Amino acid sequence: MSLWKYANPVKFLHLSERVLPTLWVLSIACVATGLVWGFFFTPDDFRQGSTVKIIYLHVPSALMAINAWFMMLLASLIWLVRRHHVSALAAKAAAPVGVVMTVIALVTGALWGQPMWGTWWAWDPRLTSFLILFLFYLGYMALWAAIEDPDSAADLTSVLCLVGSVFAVLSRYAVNFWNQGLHQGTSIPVATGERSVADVFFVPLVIAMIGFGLLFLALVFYRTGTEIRLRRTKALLAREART
Amino acid sequence: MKALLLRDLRLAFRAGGGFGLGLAFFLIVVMLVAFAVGPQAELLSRIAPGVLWIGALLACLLSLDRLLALDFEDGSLDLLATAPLPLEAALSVKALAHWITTGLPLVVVAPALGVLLNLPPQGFAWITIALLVGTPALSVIGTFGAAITVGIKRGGLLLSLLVLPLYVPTLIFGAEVARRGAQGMDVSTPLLMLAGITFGVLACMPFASAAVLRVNLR
Amino acid sequence: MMSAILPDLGKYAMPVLASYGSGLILLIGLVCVSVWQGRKAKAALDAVESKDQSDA
Amino acid sequence: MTLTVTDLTIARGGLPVLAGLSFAVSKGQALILRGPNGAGKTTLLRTIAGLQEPIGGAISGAEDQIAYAAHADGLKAMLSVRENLEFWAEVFGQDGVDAAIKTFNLTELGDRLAGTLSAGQKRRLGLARLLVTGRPIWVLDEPTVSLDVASVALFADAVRGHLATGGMALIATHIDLGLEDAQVFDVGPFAATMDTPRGASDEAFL
Repeated sequence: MSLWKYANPVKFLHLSERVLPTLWVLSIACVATGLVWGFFFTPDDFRQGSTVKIIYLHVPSALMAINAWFMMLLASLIWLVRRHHVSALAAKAAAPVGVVMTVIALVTGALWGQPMWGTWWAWDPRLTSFLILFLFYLGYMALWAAIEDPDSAADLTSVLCLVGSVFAVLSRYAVNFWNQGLHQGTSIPVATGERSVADVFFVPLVIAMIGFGLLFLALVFYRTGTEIRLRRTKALLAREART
Repeated sequence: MKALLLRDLRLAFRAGGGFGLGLAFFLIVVMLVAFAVGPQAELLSRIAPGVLWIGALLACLLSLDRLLALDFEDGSLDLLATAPLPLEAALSVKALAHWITTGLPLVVVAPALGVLLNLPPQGFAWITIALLVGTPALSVIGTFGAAITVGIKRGGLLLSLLVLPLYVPTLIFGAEVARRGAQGMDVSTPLLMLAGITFGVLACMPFASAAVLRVNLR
Repeated sequence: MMSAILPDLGKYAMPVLASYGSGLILLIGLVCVSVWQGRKAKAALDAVESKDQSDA
Repeated sequence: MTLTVTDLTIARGGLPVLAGLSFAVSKGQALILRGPNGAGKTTLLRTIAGLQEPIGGAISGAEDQIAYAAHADGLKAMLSVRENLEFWAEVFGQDGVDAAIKTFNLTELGDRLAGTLSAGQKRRLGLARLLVTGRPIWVLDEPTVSLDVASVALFADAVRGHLATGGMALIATHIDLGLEDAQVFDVGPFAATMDTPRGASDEAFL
């Protein structure tokens, strides 16, 4: 029960003011360590050469692109069930972070794909799924931006997030099926986190992943605070206009 | 419910030109694609299933923004929401009316346009079946999009942005059925998936649509 | 000159550098935009709140 | 059967507009709502009609009993007068289209498309819709807009007839309809104040 008390905007602001400095420092330290370690102090892969260094950006950002959507889904459900305003605003705050993560994953993926597969873009199921996820993020944010009344916007975007999640999963299966159906047996060597990655690459990768996770948290905390302040400003102005 | 269906159909015929507009649009898309990719019969026959699906998708999208917006502007939706008919049922009926005026005619003429695109003979039955099974899902999903954007001025573009990604699974499985059918391959898996999506969407989507419409009406 | 700082990236220098460049730019951009928006929101709220107090 | 409103607080756009409203309307009674523009009459009527949620208090006796008519009449320009009414009659599972057309003096316009009617004629058609709903409680928002004197009298007669058969009416209007024993309810004193508590979504941020 105690966790719900942070659903109160004021309490949430106090909490975020307390934890944010630590979170910022930790996350930036982790991201920097992971990336610097990965960039300067890891050997080249015998097959992929130095492009393997891209993994320290690509995998963490892809991970957070998906997790950001999960977090939005959770926050949307909490808003629909318990009507906590902070929850709705947190979902709104997370979307742009998710978009940037998706874009990083796509761009680094393309830059990695070019030397490895000989093409910037392949309609590989995983890449395609990210493109679809990107579109879902855009639609979600556009809907937030289009609706004036904050409560209606929260309701509509929450339902959209729910419906979108179902269709995102469906699309994932559909895309898998589609590509397999097209070119039987072509497998593109996409590095999938720890499985194919040796220990020398693994430690900095984990640090980068933790760093991206913390950075996501810090950004969402901070941006939720921003949304709360904007909302409070609006509420105060509306009250003034009434009297 | 019958009354609402008849009213929507009657309005579509009197004001919207009925079947005509969607079909003309469908024809134009097919023709433009042929112009764009060149007249090679072999190439056209290979992309025919996909072109027909894209045409169906766009023709369906074209009329979506009027699906609820007109009823919203003249107050009919408020009155329908206070009528004994559940809003879920009303939206299902409106989706059905939309399908009858846009989806069904496309299903009927798709084989004819298949001829223009050199669709292989064994593909005709499958493109028709794929469209018949898949287009109801397009209308129902589109109704959700229309319900979510109904209060927004100039919501047309937003509607496309919201709805088109939701069309991805239907498009993939639908086009796959048509393509495999045209190549004489086994279509059972994509056809089952396509039917599954359509039935799932028919069963669940009206609740989501009604929920968002209620939000937009308050 | 650059080679003194950067590790030897071999023939793949371009994609690796471009990845890190674009990734970092996007991340830093996101943080900067967030902070800028946050500052603006805070300032706007402070303005409204102080006006509220002087009214009361 | 009574429509009872108890301690109702309603909000528009996230801010409370009316608070602590209580009234009751029973069979055969009409209640006229008065109040300045923006006082929240429309919001009140929409809340009672079930189109939006109150943020406090309770409404009883309204469920599935209400025929609502607002500024927009919900008419289809491309359907004839008769077709418009037939549609709503069927939706509400009623008949009586002919009677409704006669009551509002629309007989000669029966086959005209609704889109070709004048504003006052459209309004009459919109009000005729009430008769084919078969619902006992009429909730009307400014029903006399764009009606001439004769039509207002027609409308008042229709309301009287409705009340005589045990119906009820809740009407927001500025003009005197000449309804003999209608109660008048002024919403002015119930305007929400700075310290109206609870519920409205902005509240959480103040």
